[in-house]
Amino acid sequence: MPRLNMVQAINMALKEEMQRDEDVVIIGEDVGKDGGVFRVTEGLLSLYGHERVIDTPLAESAIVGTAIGMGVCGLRPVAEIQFMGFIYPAIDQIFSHAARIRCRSRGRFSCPIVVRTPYGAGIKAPELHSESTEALFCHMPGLKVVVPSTPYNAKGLLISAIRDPDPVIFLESTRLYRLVKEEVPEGEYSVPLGKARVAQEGGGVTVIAWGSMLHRVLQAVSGLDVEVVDLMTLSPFDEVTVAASVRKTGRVIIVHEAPKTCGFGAELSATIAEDLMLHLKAPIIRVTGYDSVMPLPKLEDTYIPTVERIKKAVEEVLRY
Amino acid sequence: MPRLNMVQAINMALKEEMQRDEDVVIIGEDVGKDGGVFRVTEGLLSLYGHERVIDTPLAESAIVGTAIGMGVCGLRPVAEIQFMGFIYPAIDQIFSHAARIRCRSRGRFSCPIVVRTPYGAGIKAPELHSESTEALFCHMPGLKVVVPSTPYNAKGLLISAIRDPDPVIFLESTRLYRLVKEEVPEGEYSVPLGKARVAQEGGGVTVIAWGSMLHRVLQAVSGLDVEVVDLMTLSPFDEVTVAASVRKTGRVIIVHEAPKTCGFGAELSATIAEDLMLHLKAPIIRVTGYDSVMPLPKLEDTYIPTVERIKKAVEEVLRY
Amino acid sequence: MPEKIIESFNVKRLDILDEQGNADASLMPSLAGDDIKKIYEQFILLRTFDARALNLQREGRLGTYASVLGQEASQIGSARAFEKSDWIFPSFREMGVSITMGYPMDMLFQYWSGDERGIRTPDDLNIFPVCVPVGTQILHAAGAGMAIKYRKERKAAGVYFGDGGTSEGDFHEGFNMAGVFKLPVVFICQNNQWAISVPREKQTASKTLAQKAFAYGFEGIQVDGNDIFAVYRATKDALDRARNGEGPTFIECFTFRMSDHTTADDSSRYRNTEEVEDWKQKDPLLRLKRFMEKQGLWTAEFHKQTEDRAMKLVDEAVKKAESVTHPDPKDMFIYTYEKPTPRLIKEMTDL
Amino acid sequence: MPEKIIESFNVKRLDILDEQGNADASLMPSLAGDDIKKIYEQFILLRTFDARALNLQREGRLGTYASVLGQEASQIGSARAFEKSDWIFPSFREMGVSITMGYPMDMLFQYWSGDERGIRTPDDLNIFPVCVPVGTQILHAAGAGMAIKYRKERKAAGVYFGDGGTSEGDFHEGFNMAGVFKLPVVFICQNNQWAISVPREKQTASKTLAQKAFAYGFEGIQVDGNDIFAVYRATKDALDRARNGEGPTFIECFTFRMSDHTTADDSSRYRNTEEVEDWKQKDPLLRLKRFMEKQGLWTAEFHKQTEDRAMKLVDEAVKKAESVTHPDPKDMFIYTYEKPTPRLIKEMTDL
Ligand SMILES: Cc1ncc(C[n+]2csc(CCOP(=O)(O)OP(=O)(O)O)c2C)c(N)n1
Ligand SMILES: Cc1ncc(C[n+]2csc(CCOP(=O)(O)OP(=O)(O)O)c2C)c(N)n1
Ligand SMILES: [Mg+2]
Ligand SMILES: [Mg+2]
Repeated sequence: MPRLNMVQAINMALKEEMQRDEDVVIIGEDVGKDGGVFRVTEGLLSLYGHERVIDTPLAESAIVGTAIGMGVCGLRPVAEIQFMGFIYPAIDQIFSHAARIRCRSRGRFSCPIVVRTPYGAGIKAPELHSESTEALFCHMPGLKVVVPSTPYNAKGLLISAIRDPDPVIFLESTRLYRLVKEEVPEGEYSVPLGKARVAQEGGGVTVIAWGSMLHRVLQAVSGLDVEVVDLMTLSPFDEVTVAASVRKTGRVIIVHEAPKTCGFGAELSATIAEDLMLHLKAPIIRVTGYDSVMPLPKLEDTYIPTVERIKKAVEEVLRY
Repeated sequence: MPRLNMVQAINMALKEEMQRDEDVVIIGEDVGKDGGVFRVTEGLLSLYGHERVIDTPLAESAIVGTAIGMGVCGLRPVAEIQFMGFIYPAIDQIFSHAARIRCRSRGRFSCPIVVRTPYGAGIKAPELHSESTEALFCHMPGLKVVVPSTPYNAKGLLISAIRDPDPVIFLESTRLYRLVKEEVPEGEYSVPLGKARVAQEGGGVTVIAWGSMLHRVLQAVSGLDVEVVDLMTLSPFDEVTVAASVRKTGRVIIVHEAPKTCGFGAELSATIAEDLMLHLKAPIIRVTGYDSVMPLPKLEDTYIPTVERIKKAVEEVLRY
Repeated sequence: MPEKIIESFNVKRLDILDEQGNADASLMPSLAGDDIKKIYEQFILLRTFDARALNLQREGRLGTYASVLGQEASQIGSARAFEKSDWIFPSFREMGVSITMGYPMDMLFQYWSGDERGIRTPDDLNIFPVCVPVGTQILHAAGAGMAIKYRKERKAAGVYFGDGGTSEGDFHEGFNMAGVFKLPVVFICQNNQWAISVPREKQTASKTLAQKAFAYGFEGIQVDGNDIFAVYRATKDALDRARNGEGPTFIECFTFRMSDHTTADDSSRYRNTEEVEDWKQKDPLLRLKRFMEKQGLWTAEFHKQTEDRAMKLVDEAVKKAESVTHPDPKDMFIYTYEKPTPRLIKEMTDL
Repeated sequence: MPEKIIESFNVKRLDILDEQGNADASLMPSLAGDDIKKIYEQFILLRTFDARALNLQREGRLGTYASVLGQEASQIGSARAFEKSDWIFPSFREMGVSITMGYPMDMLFQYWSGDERGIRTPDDLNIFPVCVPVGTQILHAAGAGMAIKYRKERKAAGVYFGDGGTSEGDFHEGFNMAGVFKLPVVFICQNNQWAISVPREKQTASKTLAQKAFAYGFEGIQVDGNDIFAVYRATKDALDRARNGEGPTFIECFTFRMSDHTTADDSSRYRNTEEVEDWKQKDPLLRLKRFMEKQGLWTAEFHKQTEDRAMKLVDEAVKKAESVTHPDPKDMFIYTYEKPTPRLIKEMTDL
């Protein structure tokens, strides 16, 4: 079985899905000859041609809005936004249309599109190349939000996302793209949307994370009696797996790189406290990016939750 | 002292601030001759002329982006987005620029703009005329978010917002525009940003709300030993006033009309549980809009939190 | 090496039927007498529907409504040129387009009364639901054009928007996509001179809207939007080109909004009655009637029958719309995703 | 009433200095010999800066960097036409504009090494910070134009963007604002033929970019962007009009990006070396040199002195940039708002 990094695993998912279903098409900036700025779509143009691997003009609302039109007409577009910081001009199309078409048309039309975009800090990129605003999309009914943290899951989740009848925002950590390799089977398999996984079993504390922070958490708690939940899908999130772990440990830490205020950690924390307060032995702690503008590279490492901050949080909840 | 509704109070704030400072200008769709679709800017054109009350083409990103340019050059633009559902095309300008210009330029430039927009359900308007996505803006560092609930506070907060050196999103409940009247003094006074107020004192339960839901809460708990906190500013929110009330009551309900998941209630709930868990006698309950697309008028009343749902929540937290 | 001219453009305008009912035979599209009578019937039906909607709104039996009055030739003329299998992307003011293409009037009433079930397009039509955010639907038409092209279908996409809609970023991005990929899309702008209170001259400084197409490398044409033959012909020609792989066309229908913007608006605040009176002379129905009279196609009796039939159809539609059950609150939950999420299922128990 | 032409446009192109260094005297802007030598010095300085930045990046001493190579005439030529008091809105590739206007080079190095302190524009300049989201700065220029107009100042706003930038919705909305309000804005597009891997022909189907201005009711002109006299003249003329209340102008500088898109890009993946070789013939510095030779303004010694001086200035700038302290993490908190919020103050204690 090939050992692949996340770029290769996602590329494989795209290639296989395009092979399986000719309604699957790719649309975005520089996705063709250039193979995408991270090479995620590399080789797809020569396999499937310009009609299915569509280089667009530089216009994000157009990428998503056109994908919506294609999706409604029965295609399965996988749109790429070059960096998450450039998804904002497309938010109107995502919120006002992709998310609502099924509801608005009482099911006559649906919008089976995937919007893939690299997210997060860690590669010392310019401004707006390190956004992690997943929470915005989780607040909008009608959307699904997926954030894989390993190559195997990235492939499986992307296959599920492409086949899903509803619009999916699919976030790929730039930091993870080439950081981790693991065995990724060729051919069809899928990891279901809406299910979390336990990335490390443990009994003393539950740490919940997703995407790039998952690895930092694993690093911080390695050797400790800590259970690590990899959320994988944020919307809808897997309340069952989360609850099971919290019931077991009674102590919860949530880690994300987005600013704390109104980050997805707030939702997790609120839900857990609402449903499971009597199981909690300590206050839930959020270890997150700060409520300040994401800095340029020189201060990037100060901004993102560090291994130390995570460790300190573990110590803190264990103090109760 | 004149008894004014919220439209009149906001109009008075604009008129007086324009009188005081000729850098204050208004920009938006139909804000001139038409006086705005809710008549909030009525009469300002004839007082201050086309150069200060600027009817724009139909383009929201332009309204905000132009306001940003004006603001950076030293004016104090008050931009109007006709309905909150139409702010999405301007989100890129708000997030990528208004919120970050001070930080990016290390204080050389700032962006002292106000973006006013009617929000929320309750007037049986068409689709996208009832959005309440305040939480999105609270997640973005660099922005302030204000939601007044009474005419007096609307005027005072708007004056503060206009004078504030940072960008402020100012949300005006369509349902409240003409619902409540109260005495509003002419002339200068201001209600500070970042401060909540206790709208009803009580000891058994704390209910936190803002904007239009405040009134529904007051209706639901009238006569009960419930403290009602009107948040007024959501970002940054007044953690001191909230904490004081929670310490007193130990029971918290948060009410908002936005969908529950990742609504601002999540942040409040998470913060309170983080800081004050040992004071809590019951789980925090969020009474909110549903995680579904806001329906058209026929189902509107089913969607927004009702007096009954709020009452039920009060009973529930008192059961602990 | 002086300054040299490297590109030139001409913006054309098409007029066929004048205010007195004279048609330019050399430009007249081929329409049999019966076709023309059918068009007249659709005109009357639309006026009847529109007037009834305004009445119902006044009586509190309908929500906010956006009248079509004055724009009927632009809507009926263009809609008749499409096939049922084409994809149509309306804004919120295209009742004339929908009715012409066979959309049930009772569902339109239902929609405007605030019930989503009214915009569940019947299966034999590809009309997209009413689009509220101005201009955004233009991109969906580009997407439909992409899908049509990809599948090599002989279809086209048609998209409607107003003069105000030309100012939104999505107009630009959609036009550019259509130009770059030579998409089978017909862009139809009803320039009704107003975007709520903003007059056309303040919407953009370009002399025509049609000329905006040249920025994207395809043709734009202005037609008299109150001249049903000109609108029909321009749309038909554009559709032929689209189906033949010759790419998109932009049609500016020069017309006028005779009513308030919607029932929530009061246009006397911002425009003169003279302007409205002037445009009454250009009424699209009046000139069709004059033309038909000249051709011997119009009689008082034909008119009476047409009107009676329209009244009956509209009455029936109102009755049907008002007899539907209240929508089931469950609908709120079950249409958000294909399958409701666990959280939605939990929330549903509130009902 | 046949189809009639109701509006016509011509797109003009301005060339002054050809590849052999011959200038069209009838079009030549008035520039003294010393001015021209100064321009040459700026050219050399910019090339030196740019080459050094690429080197530093390769050595890991700078982050991702976007080279200006090939576009110097467009940047220096236009920047020289502005006054220090004008408002300038660059994209991310305008090092030539900044340096020409007097922006300290050490701060540019600092910025590209990932330190915000490098884009705190000095107080004597009104250059807006580098704008990363393509096209968005166009609206800020419209806003600056509004402010200038409101205050009746004799200033203008200038905004820079690329061919790719013309596709964004904000381009459209900004141009439309400028047209409607007749704003004192000069829009400068460096059409360098590529937006990362997307060639100009796939960016838009219009033959020129200049013609896009007609959609907004003002003039667009294409100039040879490798011809510093043409760029300077077109910008100067546009600025005169802007200051005289005659509204905006769009200038398309037809040029070429000789390097990769940025140091993170590999342009050999998507474009031929022939294309790059062809454009070498059109090098903007070479033709200026040829012109100066013909005028007796260029000597090997002058060139040597210029180069030495540039090297020295760039060396100093690098040294200065690399000797600054690491930015204080507190900056992250104190510049988010004018006063840090209570939450930020709490978070700051983490440091
Ligand atoms: C994005 C957006 N902004 C604002 C509105 C509010 N609005 C509804 S219709 C309208 C004017 C539309 O004018 P035009 O495009 O000319 O169409 P018309 O109403 O004349 O048919 C406005 C501003 C909206 N629906 N969508
Ligand atoms: C809104 C947005 N989308 C995508 C990007 C990524 N990106 C950076 S530069 C660029 C191409 C820009 O091309 P052009 O406008 O021609 O300028 P040039 O790079 O040629 O100077 C792209 C796609 C971005 N910075 N902003
Ligand atoms: Mg209109
Ligand atoms: Mg370019």
